[in-house]
Amino acid sequence: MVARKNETPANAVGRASSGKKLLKCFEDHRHVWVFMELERGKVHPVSIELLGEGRRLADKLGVQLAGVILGSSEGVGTKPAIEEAFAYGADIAYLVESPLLANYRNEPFTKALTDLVTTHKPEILLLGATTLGRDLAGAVATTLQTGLTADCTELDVDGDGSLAATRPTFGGSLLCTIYTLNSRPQMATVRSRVMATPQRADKPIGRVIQHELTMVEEAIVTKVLAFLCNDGSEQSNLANSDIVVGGGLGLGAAGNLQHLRNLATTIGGGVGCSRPLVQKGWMPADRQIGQSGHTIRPKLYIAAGISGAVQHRVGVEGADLIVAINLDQKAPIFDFAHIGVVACALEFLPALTEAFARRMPPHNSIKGMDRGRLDDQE
Amino acid sequence: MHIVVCIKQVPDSAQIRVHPVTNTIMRQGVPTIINPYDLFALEEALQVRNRYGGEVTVLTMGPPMAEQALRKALTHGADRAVLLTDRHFAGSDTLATSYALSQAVAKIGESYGAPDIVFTGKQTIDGDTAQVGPGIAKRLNLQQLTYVTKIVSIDPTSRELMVERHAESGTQMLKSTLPCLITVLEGVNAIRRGSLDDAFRAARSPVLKWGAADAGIGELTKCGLRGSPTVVKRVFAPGPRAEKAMQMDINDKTLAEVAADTVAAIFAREPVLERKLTSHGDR
Amino acid sequence: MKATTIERIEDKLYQNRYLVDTGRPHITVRPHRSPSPSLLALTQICPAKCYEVNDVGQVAIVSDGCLECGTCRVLCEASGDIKWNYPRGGFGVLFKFG
Amino acid sequence: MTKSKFDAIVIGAGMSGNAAAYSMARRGLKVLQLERGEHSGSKNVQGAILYANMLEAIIPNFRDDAPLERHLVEQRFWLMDDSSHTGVHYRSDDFNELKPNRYTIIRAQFDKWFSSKVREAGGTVLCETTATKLARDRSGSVIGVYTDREGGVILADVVVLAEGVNGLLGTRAGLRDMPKPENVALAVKEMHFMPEEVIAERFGLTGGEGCVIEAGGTISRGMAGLGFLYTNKESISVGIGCLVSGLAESMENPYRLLDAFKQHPSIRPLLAGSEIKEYAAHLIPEGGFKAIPQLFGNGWVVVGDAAQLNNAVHREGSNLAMTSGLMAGEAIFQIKSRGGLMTKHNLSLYKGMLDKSFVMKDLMKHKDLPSLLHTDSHNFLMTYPTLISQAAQNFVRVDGAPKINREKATAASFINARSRWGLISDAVRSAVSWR
Repeated sequence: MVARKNETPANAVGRASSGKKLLKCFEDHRHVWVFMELERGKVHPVSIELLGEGRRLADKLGVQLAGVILGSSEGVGTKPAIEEAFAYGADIAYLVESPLLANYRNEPFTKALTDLVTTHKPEILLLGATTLGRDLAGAVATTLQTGLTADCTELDVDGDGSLAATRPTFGGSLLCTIYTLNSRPQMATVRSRVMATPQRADKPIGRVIQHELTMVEEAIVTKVLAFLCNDGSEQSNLANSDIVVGGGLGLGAAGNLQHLRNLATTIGGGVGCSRPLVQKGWMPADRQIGQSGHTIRPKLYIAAGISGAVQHRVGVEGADLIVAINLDQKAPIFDFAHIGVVACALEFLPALTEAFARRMPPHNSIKGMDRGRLDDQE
Repeated sequence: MHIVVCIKQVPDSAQIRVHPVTNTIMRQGVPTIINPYDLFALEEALQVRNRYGGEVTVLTMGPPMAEQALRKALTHGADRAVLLTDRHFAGSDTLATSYALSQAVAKIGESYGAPDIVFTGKQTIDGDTAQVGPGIAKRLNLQQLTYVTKIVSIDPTSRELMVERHAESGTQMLKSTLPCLITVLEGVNAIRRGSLDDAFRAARSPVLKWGAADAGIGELTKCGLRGSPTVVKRVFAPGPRAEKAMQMDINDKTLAEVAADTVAAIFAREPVLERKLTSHGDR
Repeated sequence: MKATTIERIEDKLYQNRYLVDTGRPHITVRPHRSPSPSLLALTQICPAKCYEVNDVGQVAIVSDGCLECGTCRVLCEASGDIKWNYPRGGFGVLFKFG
Repeated sequence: MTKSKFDAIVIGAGMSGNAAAYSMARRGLKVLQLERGEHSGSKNVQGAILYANMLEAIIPNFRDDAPLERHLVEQRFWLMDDSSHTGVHYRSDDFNELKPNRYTIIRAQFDKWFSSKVREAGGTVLCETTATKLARDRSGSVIGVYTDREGGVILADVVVLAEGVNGLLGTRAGLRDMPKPENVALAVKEMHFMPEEVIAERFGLTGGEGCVIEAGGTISRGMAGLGFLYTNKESISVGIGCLVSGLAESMENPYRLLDAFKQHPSIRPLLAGSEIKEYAAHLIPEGGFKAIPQLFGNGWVVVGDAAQLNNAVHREGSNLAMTSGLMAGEAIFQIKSRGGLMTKHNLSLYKGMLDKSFVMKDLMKHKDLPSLLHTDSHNFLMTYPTLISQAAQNFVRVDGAPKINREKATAASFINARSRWGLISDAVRSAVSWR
């Protein structure tokens, strides 16, 4: 699958280059579907992002965008999800309601989704690359004998209307564009926070097509005994914090890490460091960010006094926004940071903490958000 | 208990380098390893075997050199290894791969006893993503239990088992029955080092090499390129981040002013973050 | 002709392949008040720069980039300054070319 | 599955270990080989040159399938000062022979091939297994080995210690001393990748031809040291080594020495535009004949670098390692086939073979050179290189000054630097230790 001659990028392989026409039986597959994932009745943010992306693809293809909702009527029910579907751009909604769909299980969800797809024949089906989405997509794609590309970072449609799905490969060091040639629907999953969140517009609920789930509980082998919801506390380790503040040798001494922690506490971020700090014993090894430490994908990463060796870079490149503070403007970190401040990290951190505090409401309780664990104060 | 573990030999992606000038993939000297996620699956399988007795068979589909990965799996403690290798499988995507593997698992079942559990890793690091496990489960109609963090208990007589499964915002406790397919979440265990006996068995016992026919794979149209609905059209290196860091203007400004500008720049780029930090109380 | 810039040691080590045996460093430095001359020499001549003087003036090691050459053993094992062992089988540096 | 007893256990899968294991397995002995790396080669580092006729003695048709990079047709010896090199180049079309004499190889790939031959010959090879301790009976004879895997001791009639220059097992068991700082050199090396045609063009090579540069002089800052550059098929191995005692004294960073060597005006153009894919370091035995330890004992023999069998002056190591491994294997086979026990007395056969071979003869010949270089390295590697390169420049540069004055100036520079007496004594001492 990868470059044959190890010097040139792989070009088209097999049928793709011959550009064969779509099989007859797939020509009637039309419209773009987005699977709306429900988490205790609330729509998962990734489904909203996919509606935005789905709308763009549908407009380019000149077809409709549909939201697919599978759930049970108990509790909050499916109504809020249907409203969200139309509010974020869906033209139509497909609904399957049944008590069997209360908690996610592979068998009933796969049956419900495959029945909908075989009846209404979409050309593109998008799901969130959550644990639920990937579990479901794999089973549905196999049942339908169709192509599935997971963890896409970019979606587009070509001139001939086929879906061009681009995703990372080989651990993210490379990207590849994958096509589903002659099978439909073209399935793809996307991780949350990869696509932009669309604007919400309060629109009346449009056309909803409801389907029955032809399945009885006794036929389903796997039962859900319990569900332990984690209250976000488990979120606080470095790997999946939304905000991370990293310290480097530029801070000068172990004592100065206090400034780092003050900033982290103020904005609810995890505290990490580069390898030299672990080497000098200023911080424990489980705080190390980089190749032999944590790989982080936060929304915001503030690097204070870190020069940015390549091992550190591979650990933070997944961050949405990297702010680097370093006295040496030639420091390598400025090659991959988005925002650079050429200043002494030791002096700038207190000022930055103060600037954030001024923009935040006074004694704002940030308990609710996922934040660095308080016991980081070692 | 007969347990089958599907593993894959993949290039060590940490060693893949993109030539800075020509942007091509430099494959020289890139060693191959067992897909790291599969080692968690293998360890879980070995623990189940040690607790409930039985045998662990390791299966991989790949080129002849994939035998090295099987030898390593045997050294970790697996009892038997099968290498599925055939020209017809070249270019298989996840659908064609799960077809071939499920046929081979069935064939292993015929010769060594139907498997009670098929383990796979959560995903591979070189390309496929969490689809081969579900594909095998669907084709052999095994119960599909993915992202499993703990096998709580197995009752061989009633053939019931209890597992904990990682879900988006919590952990599901599931009760299901054998036979089933389990994919294991990374980090739940640590692969063991085999004993001397394991190492000797790995060095001496033969690795079974099966082509399509030996594995009872009749429909070759379902294999390789022909059996693959998805195909890779282009592989390329992500373009280096175009612009260098946007340097905040620091000349003749106080630290406080520069800090305020920085916060403003951060919020300008990350509105969601701004809403989260500046909103009152828990939104 | 562009002079190839002198890379930093981290960039050199980044090219290598390691399997770090986390939690089981194969070299340890005996605690000491002030480092002996040969211990201090290690901070300069270790080819992977694993040895550094920490801020309380002691020589400390982080052995995850170690190339297992044995130079520090030749200089410092006899005096008991360090304890040197091979990593467990399969761990440590894994040369792709050697 | 109890572990049965082996005829021999070989510790380590480098050149000497593979040669010993192969030669015994091929003779039908029950051989176990333990390698701590992921594969044979994962832990081995060498320049690396393969000496064909020693390997032919072990695997005659190795050229059929061994991974070889280039066969060497040109050898360049350079004496370098900071801005120039004075060199002697020997290149001959004779080396384009049916069975070339020397090749460059890449050890990780070559050792993996050699190890596959050991397996084919019937040897059992366990990788990712570190031998931790020798097992000995009451009388102190070696009867087996403990490893870092569960499962206790593995017994064997004889243990072949092919564990490399550090040789933890042998030194910890008191069979020999640990290498001294002045008897080992630390070499650091990088692999630079570039297209095959670029290498061919830069060194004037066609087809599989290869070239080697070995250089001494100010590049090692007065320490006894050597820089090297070997051409492989699609890569260049470049490195520099200095005595550990010299490094410890001068506190020079090995990687800075390497970077300075790579930046040297004579070397930089050869590496321009390359992609570095690995940085390695390794110790090389430099003690020569005088550093050779006890080579055999009850139940054990030591081969290769672990036995300090390295002819540093000729930069030859892998040939001595291979030959010592082969001879250990042959000796053990001969003792076994006449039903003898692996006693110290019987195993002296191995040393007898070594003494009669080039291995001991070469090392005896240069036994004084290491000490000469250690004590006088500054003089030989700093003063003389600068004098010689200045003399060469005077000889080459044309600026109208009469030739006679030039020659007088050059002679004067040598005499001022070393005095008449110094020059004579340097010459005599070098000749004596070379003969």
